[in-house]
Amino acid sequence: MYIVASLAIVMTMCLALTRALLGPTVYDRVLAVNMFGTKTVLLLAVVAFLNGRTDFLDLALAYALINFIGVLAVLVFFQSSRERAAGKPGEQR
Amino acid sequence: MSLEAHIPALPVIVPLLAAPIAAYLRPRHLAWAAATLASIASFAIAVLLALATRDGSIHRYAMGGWPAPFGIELAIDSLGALVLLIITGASTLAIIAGRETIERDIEPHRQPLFYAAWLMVVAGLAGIAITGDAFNVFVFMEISSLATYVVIAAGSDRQALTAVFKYLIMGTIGATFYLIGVGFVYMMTGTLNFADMQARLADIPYVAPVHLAAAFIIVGLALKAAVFPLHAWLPNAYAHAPHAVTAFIAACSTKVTILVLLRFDFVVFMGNIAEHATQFALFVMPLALLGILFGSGVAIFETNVKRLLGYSSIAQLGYILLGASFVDRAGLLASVLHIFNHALAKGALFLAIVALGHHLTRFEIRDLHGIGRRMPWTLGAFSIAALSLVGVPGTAGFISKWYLIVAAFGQGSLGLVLVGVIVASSLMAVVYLWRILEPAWFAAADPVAAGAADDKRVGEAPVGVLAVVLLAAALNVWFGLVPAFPLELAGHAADELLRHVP
Amino acid sequence: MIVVFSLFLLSLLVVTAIAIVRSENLFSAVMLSGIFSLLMALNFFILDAADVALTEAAVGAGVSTVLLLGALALTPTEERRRKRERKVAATLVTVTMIFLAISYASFDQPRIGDPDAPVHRHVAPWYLEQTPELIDIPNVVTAVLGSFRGYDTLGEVYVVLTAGIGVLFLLSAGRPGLLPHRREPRIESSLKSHLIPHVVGRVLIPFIVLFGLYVQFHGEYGPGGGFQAGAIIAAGIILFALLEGEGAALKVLPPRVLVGLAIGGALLYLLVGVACMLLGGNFLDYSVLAADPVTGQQIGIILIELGVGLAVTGTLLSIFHAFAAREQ
Amino acid sequence: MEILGLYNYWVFGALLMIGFFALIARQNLVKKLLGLSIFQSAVFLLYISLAKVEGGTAPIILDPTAAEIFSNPLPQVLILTAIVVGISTTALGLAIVVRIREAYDTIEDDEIRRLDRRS
Amino acid sequence: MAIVLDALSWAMLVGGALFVLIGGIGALRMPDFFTRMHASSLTDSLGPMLVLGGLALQSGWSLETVKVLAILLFLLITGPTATYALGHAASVAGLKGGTREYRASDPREPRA
Repeated sequence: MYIVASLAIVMTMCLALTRALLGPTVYDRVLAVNMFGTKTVLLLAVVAFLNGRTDFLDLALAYALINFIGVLAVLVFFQSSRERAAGKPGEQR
Repeated sequence: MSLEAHIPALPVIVPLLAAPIAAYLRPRHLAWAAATLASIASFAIAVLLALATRDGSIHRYAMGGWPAPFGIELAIDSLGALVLLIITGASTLAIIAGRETIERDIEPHRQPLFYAAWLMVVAGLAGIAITGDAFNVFVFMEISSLATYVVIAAGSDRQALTAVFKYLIMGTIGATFYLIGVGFVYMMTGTLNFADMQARLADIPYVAPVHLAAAFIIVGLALKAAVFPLHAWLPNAYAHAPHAVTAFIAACSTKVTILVLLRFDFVVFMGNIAEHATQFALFVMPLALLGILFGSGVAIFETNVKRLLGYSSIAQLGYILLGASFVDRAGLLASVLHIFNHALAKGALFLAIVALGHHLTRFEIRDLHGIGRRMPWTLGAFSIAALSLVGVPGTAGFISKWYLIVAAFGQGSLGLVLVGVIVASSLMAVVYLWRILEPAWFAAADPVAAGAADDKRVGEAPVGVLAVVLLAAALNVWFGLVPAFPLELAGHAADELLRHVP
Repeated sequence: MIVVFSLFLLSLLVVTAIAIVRSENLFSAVMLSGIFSLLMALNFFILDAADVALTEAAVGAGVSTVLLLGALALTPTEERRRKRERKVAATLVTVTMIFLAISYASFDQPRIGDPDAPVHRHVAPWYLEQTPELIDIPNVVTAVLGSFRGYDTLGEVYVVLTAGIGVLFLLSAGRPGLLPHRREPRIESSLKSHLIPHVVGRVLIPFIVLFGLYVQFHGEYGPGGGFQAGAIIAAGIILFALLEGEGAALKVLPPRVLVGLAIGGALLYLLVGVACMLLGGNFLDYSVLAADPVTGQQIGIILIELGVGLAVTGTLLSIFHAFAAREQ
Repeated sequence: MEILGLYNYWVFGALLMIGFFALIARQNLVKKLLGLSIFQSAVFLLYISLAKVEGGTAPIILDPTAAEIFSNPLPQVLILTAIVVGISTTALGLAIVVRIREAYDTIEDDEIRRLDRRS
Repeated sequence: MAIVLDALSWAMLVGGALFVLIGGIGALRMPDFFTRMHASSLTDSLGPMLVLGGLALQSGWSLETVKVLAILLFLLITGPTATYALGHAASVAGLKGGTREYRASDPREPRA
């Protein structure tokens, strides 16, 4: 039963990875990273139950947290570098 | 609680304790004082250790109280003690001599961090010299490398940054190759302790991974020690680093990696891989010879004095490896002795450059024209160190060249060729050093080229710096006339390394 | 069944690595390296290395992506396209030769997972048997990290400290102070307008830091420890800096406190070792710290893990602020 | 099933060489640092594949009496150290790249060499 | 009673896996950025809800359930926020979504 779920999740990660490789715009890649992170969390939880070692669930929580911070950081830095590159008068430092 | 029992651990603990404190001290003179005190203290400990290992005994110290293969064990033999002496000695002399030039080059609020990084280099190199655990060597190699990148990047001109980046890339590749080699040996033996590894490596059925491990380790350490074909990072790193940093690093950083290479090859691999001795000789000897000729050859045509001495370091490293590639007691004795004597000669040369640095900004040969008249003592020390580098009788360099030639004769018909190369490269050394000294002493001083503001300001270097430079030159002469102490240590080191070779 | 996963995930690793090397835009390369770290962490988890998976995720995916982005904000983000790549052919030849050498040697190496490989015969069984008796904590990795090979971890903390000192030293050139206080933070302007992430972020930060402390003190019983906790707490405060701008984050943890944290953590570790020497044991021999050696070991491990956590938090935050402060 | 037992070593070799290629052939300094981190990640994979024991779990002994197979804790400790060494080197490399960008206004290796040769 | 729980959790797990897979396929097949994001972000909340719910049922009343539900709560908070921030950033950056693009060129190939 866990096998089915983990197989599906691994397949989705593969799809997310292809989106990350193909993604024309940077935002597609950020989307792929976000998807990849969530699926890693799910795969970790399912594999933890599969192996019966359920005390590794806090690993999954750490992944979810790191993924959220990573995505926000990418957006913030990409935004500020676009502003700097575009030289918008509004946010000019 | 007898401190005496914990002596083996102290050479690493003292700089590790002083580095964070130096980083946090806001007044920079206090940071310098802390760094100098820590350096002097670790030099004193190194002297004690050298005296303790004079009789060839090995001092073991189990870290954390756990026995050898399970915990990490420090094993200080005479080779480690000798190298430790060089590290702490060079650091003490360089930091005392280099204070004014560092004060001039680096902004005040950054100097405490600089001295902290300096102490990290001392701690890292000392950690490598005394540890008996293969992975521990990697950790301390990383501490010393990262700190070396930081102190070299403190150089004033922008080329220091590119030199440091190239050094970072090649140094990390070397350290990772070393880590892969240790990983393969660990895969086959299950242990990380040198002595334990040597014992267990004999009875393994498979040979291919051990050969691969030996290849990775030798290439990785050759990359970090700037052995001939992989030396690209060294000249620029020495040329663009601050003078005091070059004085410290030129004396000891590559030699510590040579120590690890010798220890790994002779202790772990030599006894266990079939005819590894001939492999080591066939692989290392040609590289050493090429390195000697290449280093001396390029040095002749180099114009920047510091880069010239960098290429001469590559040549001298060739001597050290040449001695080791004989794989007999005489060869190893000469090789370990040259580690000591070259550190003295090259250290004294760069310390003299630190003193010259007080009045010169650029170090092309043109800039040194007629400096002898204005700074006679400094250039005198420079000349004595140059003689020692060439190997003129009565100086330290001569002793190790002499033992190298004796060992070379021991190689039979090949010996003649080797002696020919050694003599030829010594002559080349005379040429490239004379290119510096002759105009420095005799040419007319043209202040415009020398970049010196005007004649009256250019006087002798400050007394403190001058004392250190003269002391370094005197050491060269002293160990030239009374070489008993390093000879004894080198003898025991050679015996210890050859103990496992069949 | 799990073996099929490991084969599949390993091949994904190689695909991602090739994608990173080939991608022209450095931003996408950084994001792909984020995915690469997550994949690495997953592979470690499947190869039964829970602690390492957590470290690779917290340090690799979290902090290194933020550092890379911080540096990218100051450098051009597009790799210059060249007509003819130099030295590609020569490199490819040497690369394939070394790869063939490694693969050739691998046929003599013990198979992955076979229990009587020399690696599992010599030192490892001793650790697995002795930890319950000598140190009596469930997580053997933390026991080996903290006590049996505590000297390595001390060296490790000093590597982190050296990196922190190095980055501060390099990036404070030509600036008034180590981490000059910013007049008007650059990042604040871009996320202030995002109300929802701003509010959600502010709600989550206390829980992230709390989770970091949980990982710090949970190191003996489950996967966790100083490095992971330091990285998670640093990631939480970096999130605060992203939302509120570094000015506010620097007001919360001023530069002297950050440098003090990094140095205090490293010194705490070293002084625990020195205390063991003064109390009669060898350097870093915690059994002398208390009457009963086992509790001594546990006290020692908790203290040094705390030192590691402080050092890693302080260093990672000072590195982040050094990059951000270099912006002017 | 030969391939199952050795696949990790081949992936290690592949990642090592991809990183090494990026280090040598790519000119962009940030790309070289990314190649360096791939190069180091390959070594982590080698060590952790050594630690795996068939049917074993992570070495967290909840009750010492139960006869369970555990994977080898030693390589995992070594890799915990090596990961943090990797990120320290990357952080320092990035700081140097930022300083080079300000000094040379480019982070392409060949352009920097041309500027150096000219000055 | 146990069989009902097992069957229910099995159904939720498979359902969750299905939705996750649909999200993945959607992210790959959708023509432009905003539709891709639509597909993947929806399943980013529904998928974990079902999968983690199924796991929670499996472990009954114990610490694991608390942990699983904590992860679920965290995912449900951060997932949509990250998607919102991404969508907002993309639209601010001028990434055009919507149908206008497909009228002229080949419907499957967006002009952007």
